[in-house]
Amino acid sequence: MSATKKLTIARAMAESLAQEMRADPKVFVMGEDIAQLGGVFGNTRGLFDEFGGERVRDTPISETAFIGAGVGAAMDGMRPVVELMFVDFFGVCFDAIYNMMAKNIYFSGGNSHVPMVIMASTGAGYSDGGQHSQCLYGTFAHLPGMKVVAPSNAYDAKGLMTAAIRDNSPVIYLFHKGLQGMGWLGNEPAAINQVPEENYVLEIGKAKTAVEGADISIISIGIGVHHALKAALELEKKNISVEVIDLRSLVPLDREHIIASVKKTGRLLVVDEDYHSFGVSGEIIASVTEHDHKILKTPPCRITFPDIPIPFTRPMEQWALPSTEKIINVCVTMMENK
Amino acid sequence: MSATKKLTIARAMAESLAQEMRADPKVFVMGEDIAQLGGVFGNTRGLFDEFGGERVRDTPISETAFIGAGVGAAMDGMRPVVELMFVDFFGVCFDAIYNMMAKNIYFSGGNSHVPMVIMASTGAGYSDGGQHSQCLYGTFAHLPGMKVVAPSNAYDAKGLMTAAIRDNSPVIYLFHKGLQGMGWLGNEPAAINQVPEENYVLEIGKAKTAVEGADISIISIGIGVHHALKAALELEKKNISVEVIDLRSLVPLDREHIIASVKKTGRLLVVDEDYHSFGVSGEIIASVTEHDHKILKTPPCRITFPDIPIPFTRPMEQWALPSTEKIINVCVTMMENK
Amino acid sequence: MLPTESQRIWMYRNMLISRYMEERIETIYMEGKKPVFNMANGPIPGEMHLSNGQEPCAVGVCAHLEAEDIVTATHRPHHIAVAKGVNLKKMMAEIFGKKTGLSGGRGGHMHLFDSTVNFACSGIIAQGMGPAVGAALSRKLQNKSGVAVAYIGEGAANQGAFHETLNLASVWNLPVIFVIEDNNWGISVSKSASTAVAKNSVRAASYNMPGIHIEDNCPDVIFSETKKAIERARNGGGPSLIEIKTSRLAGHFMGDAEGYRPKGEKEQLIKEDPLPIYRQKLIDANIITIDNDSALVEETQKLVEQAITFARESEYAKPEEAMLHVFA
Amino acid sequence: MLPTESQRIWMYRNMLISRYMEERIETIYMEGKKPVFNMANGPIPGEMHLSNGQEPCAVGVCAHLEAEDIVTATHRPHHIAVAKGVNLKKMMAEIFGKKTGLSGGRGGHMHLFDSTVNFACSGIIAQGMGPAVGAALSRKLQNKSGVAVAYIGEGAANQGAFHETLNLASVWNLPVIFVIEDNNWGISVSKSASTAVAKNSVRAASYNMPGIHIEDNCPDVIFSETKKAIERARNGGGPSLIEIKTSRLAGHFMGDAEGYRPKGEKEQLIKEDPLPIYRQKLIDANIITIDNDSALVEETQKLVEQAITFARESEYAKPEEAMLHVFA
Ligand SMILES: Cc1ncc(C[n+]2csc(CCOP(=O)(O)OP(=O)(O)O)c2C)c(N)n1
Ligand SMILES: Cc1ncc(C[n+]2csc(CCOP(=O)(O)OP(=O)(O)O)c2C)c(N)n1
Ligand SMILES: [Mg+2]
Ligand SMILES: [Mg+2]
Repeated sequence: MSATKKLTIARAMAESLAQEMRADPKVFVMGEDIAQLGGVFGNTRGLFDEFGGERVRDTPISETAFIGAGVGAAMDGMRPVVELMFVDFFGVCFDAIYNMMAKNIYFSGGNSHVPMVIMASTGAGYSDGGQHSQCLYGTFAHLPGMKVVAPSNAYDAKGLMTAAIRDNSPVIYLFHKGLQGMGWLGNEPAAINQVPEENYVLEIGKAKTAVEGADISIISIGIGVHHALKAALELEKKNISVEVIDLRSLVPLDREHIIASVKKTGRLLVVDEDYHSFGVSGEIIASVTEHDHKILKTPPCRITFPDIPIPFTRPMEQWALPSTEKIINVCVTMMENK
Repeated sequence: MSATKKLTIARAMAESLAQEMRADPKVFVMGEDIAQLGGVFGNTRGLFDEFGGERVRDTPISETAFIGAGVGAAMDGMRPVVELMFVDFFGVCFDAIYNMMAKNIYFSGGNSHVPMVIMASTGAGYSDGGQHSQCLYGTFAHLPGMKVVAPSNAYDAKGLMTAAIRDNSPVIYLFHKGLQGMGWLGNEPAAINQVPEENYVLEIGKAKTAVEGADISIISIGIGVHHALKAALELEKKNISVEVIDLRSLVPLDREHIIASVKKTGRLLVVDEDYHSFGVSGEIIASVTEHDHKILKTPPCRITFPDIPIPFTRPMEQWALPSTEKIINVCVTMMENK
Repeated sequence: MLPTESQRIWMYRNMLISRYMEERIETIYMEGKKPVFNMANGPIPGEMHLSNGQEPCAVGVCAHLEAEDIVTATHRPHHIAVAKGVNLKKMMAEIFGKKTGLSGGRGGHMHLFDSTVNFACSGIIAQGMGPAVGAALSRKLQNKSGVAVAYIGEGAANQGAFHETLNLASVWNLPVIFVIEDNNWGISVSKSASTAVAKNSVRAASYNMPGIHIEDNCPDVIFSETKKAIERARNGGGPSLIEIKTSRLAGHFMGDAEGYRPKGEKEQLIKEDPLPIYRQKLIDANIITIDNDSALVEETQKLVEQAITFARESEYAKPEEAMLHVFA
Repeated sequence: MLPTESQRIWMYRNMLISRYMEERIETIYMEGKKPVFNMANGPIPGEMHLSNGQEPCAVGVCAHLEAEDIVTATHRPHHIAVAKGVNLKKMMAEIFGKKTGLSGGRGGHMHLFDSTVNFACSGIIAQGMGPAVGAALSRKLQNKSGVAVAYIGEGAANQGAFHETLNLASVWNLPVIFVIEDNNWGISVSKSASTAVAKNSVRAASYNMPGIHIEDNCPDVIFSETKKAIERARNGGGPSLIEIKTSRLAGHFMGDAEGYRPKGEKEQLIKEDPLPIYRQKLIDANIITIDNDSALVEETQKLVEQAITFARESEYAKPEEAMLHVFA
């Protein structure tokens, strides 16, 4: 085992990128403000200085062009890592993503590969308003042909980034702003953890049991995992034993892992910062119940963002977001429900 | 009750449009090939001749511009009906749709309205390949601020179109190519039904029980309703009594109607031509089970399009699509499952 | 044509309001964000894009507009909102996220909607261009007066929406004016690194419309140069593209360390600050005196302070009111 | 510079292949679709966009290209695929949806991918432009030879991707050529109804790149006019925009009643059919004789027939193979 050091997710992402760029000249990075500035969210910091402007390219505000270009470069043998600054911006360039990047392997019958990573920031909580705060997990996960990952801590962030870069299929890499460790977007200390210096791969599509428990399975991803972990500590005091599953990846979705946990606990709670309906939470509940609804002792529950645009003002936004308190309350109610 | 006549969905849509345009000078139509050509799918036929090029406007292939323009016109008091020829094309213009059209009422605190309709064709089955065959129901329904409707027959098509035009909120109107009654895209005779000549409104957000039954609730929308209705006839012969619910609208979703039906039958099958995961089918199953998973006698089931791009070649495409046969088989299995 | 005396005072006055407002927002924004800068904190949370230095673009164009005319602005909207006559109190309350704000706090500083003066802005690059074209179409279809003005930054001129909307406006001959505020920066990326041409005004030729380049960040010049374009639109002559060289005196948003600026740029820009220059110009032209300038400054500051007081003293809406106004 | 004799024969030969292929597809497409026309039926189901009349655009440009060069084409791709050297048998089998097709039938006629000759096409307007720019970037980054050519229709020149990709290609000085096949129609909408300028080539000025307008739907002219642009790209001189006036002899897709065409247009276009004109030109120039023309026609038709036979006789993949190749 190599030496480790404590990193933020931002630094873990940048470290993986740097190591892959050193190892493989085909890896390059492009996006808005990712060169000299090091990325608005810090995840490309240092790359421009080390690798220069050819391999670390600031782009015009032309997402359709540079994401489309990513596809062409990937099909020509390169390994582009392309930043979409906020996932909310996907609307100006989604055709290049969902209809081309995600489908060209299929349309080529597997004869072409599209080894491309799109990294995009997600998440609310700091009053950035309805066009800069979304998660959109469900939107990406619903459409075939892209893998979708979202780390909850630096260790996973590095391993998932390395896996994404080395994957011959397109990967959407969603990082939550509240977990980046940037300070100006708040801090989640638990997201900053020990990261091996050497590069390593986390298999995409494998969930992780973040905490074991007996009474309720909480399934979440990204920042929701931290809400759940905090709730687990509080609930322990109430003698409620919660198991927290960090999905880490939505596509592929580790249904076996989820089902195994719910089989054990008999109770399912999904925590998802994305919009409530027609998204992640519905899929997870459906996946469990279509397997066997009788493994459930109580109806499945979900804590999500309601089906409203994300309000700017703090009281409304905080009210609408999933939180540790909401999780505690729902878990208590679930246990009362006999 | 006014006189009725038998119409295709295409003609029912055009009739509603014509009547609303006669009644309200603020209604106008724009999109590609919707003027002289009458729409690739026939749903604007006759409008150009009656109302002329000012109110029935062919556009350049500039979806971002003309959908954005629709939003501006709607906020300025007009009632634009904008065609996106194939729903698959949403990727080039989704920002204008999901981040602006759908959110401007909210961002204005309700002080502005966005009375705008986007109509788009959906659906596979005639080998049009992976960029011209999608349904994307879940994609639109997942994101807040837009109503989403999809008629299964001409009567509903007219009433939903009229409702959509008169609504002060944006409505996505999805019509399935296989139901348009255009001949060159096949025909579904049951979609062609009696339509009152006078205009009328179908409330958006109300599902309909298309056929009553006792054993299994099949929840579907658009063309899936017809697969289900045909299956119901066959299943009757096997003494399986199927209830078919035509959702008609995904946003708002008529959860009460769904739950009431499943309470009665104790069995739930969702039929959805959209992609399997993170979409409509998951949401419906979750909505029922989170209400009370114990109303189910057997695990909920779904018949959907698998999580793959839509293949061109007929054998693969037909194999992947929901069908009457698949419904029959699943229903038989559900009844065997005690 | 030069602006009249009262137009020049109007422009100066609105520049004063806008600038003072930005300065006050700058200070208030930092409340609760020291010693640790966390965007989530303080009475004004979230991103904050200040418009200091760009006021001439706002007043020079909006001086030609009435309330009925439509303006769509960007993520950097305050100066334009002020010049378009958006209610200051409601605007400030919105920036604070209060119930009395333009949308009760649902929008925030990037989403200021005031239908009484036909103003809107948004957070996605070039997003306002389509609605401006659509509003212009609406007026044409209704045979109603009014022109639409879409503001964008020079960075936005490389977004696809730019191309599509200019073409559409031209093909349909609509009363819309596209105004590029060229402050040379899109966050940290300079215009020359992102744009294939030195002047975006040349791109007008792609749409068969006039392209006007304004080199001077001066209200008078902007006023004069844009007058024709707006009159042209009003008279059914169709759209125009106007590009104004201006300067972003602040960072892209608050918290921006601005390390990407070449050495000396900031100092140079501050030297060229259009506000004191315009003040001096008006004094030199005997349009204002030092005395009535002080009075004007005082009066406009008072207006802003009143708006701030209004915003501070207003309540937040109830959190659960978040559920309201999703649909009409 | 004029093409050499062998280049002219190469162009003519590929035009013959392409045209005959389209004619055969036209016939086969209708199998199973009479008396009732239903797209879903017959050996070739789905939409079918024929390229008759546009062959000069394909051969005139592709005559300059090698297998290593990249081409992205549109929903109307056959003539370009032929000229780029896509394997005819595999292409035809793909159009029939057979296991032996380029992608085993997953793509169909709008999604022909042949990585051995770096050819791809797609069904969304202007979608291929980004990948062409990216492939050009890839070559630059790898210091590898090869230019990229993105084909689009004149209707696509109003799509945002056009603007963004031309700008990006220019800013990064990439070896890519954008070719507009201007057949005057985007389905039923004429160029003048959709485009603010008479010539899309003028739009090159917005991107600081050469804009070349070619009035003549003739392989020789296209060859000569495009040569410089391609050499320029190969030598590191950056991108160019080329616009070629051409003609769509068929409907937009099969089944199109073409009621939107002005009276007499179709007849006129058929009179100007570039294939017999080029044949005559080559005969007049003593490059081919009537005799070896017949031989050429026969030989190329045989090639196409072999491809058709191959396609017909090939099996469909197993339906459940639909699940394969979603990921690499
Ligand atoms: C489509 C889209 N891409 C990226 C962004 C992120 N972003 C916000 S402001 C900005 C720079 C804009 O530059 P410019 O248009 O020149 O306006 P300025 O900030 O200089 O006023 C960027 C890239 C966005 N909001 N929308
Ligand atoms: C983004 C998008 N919008 C609309 C369409 C539908 N469509 C297919 S071909 C076509 C016309 C294209 O015209 P042009 O670019 O001139 O190409 P041509 O058909 O003449 O070869 C349209 C509108 C599409 N495929 N993609
Ligand atoms: Mg700028
Ligand atoms: Mg064309």
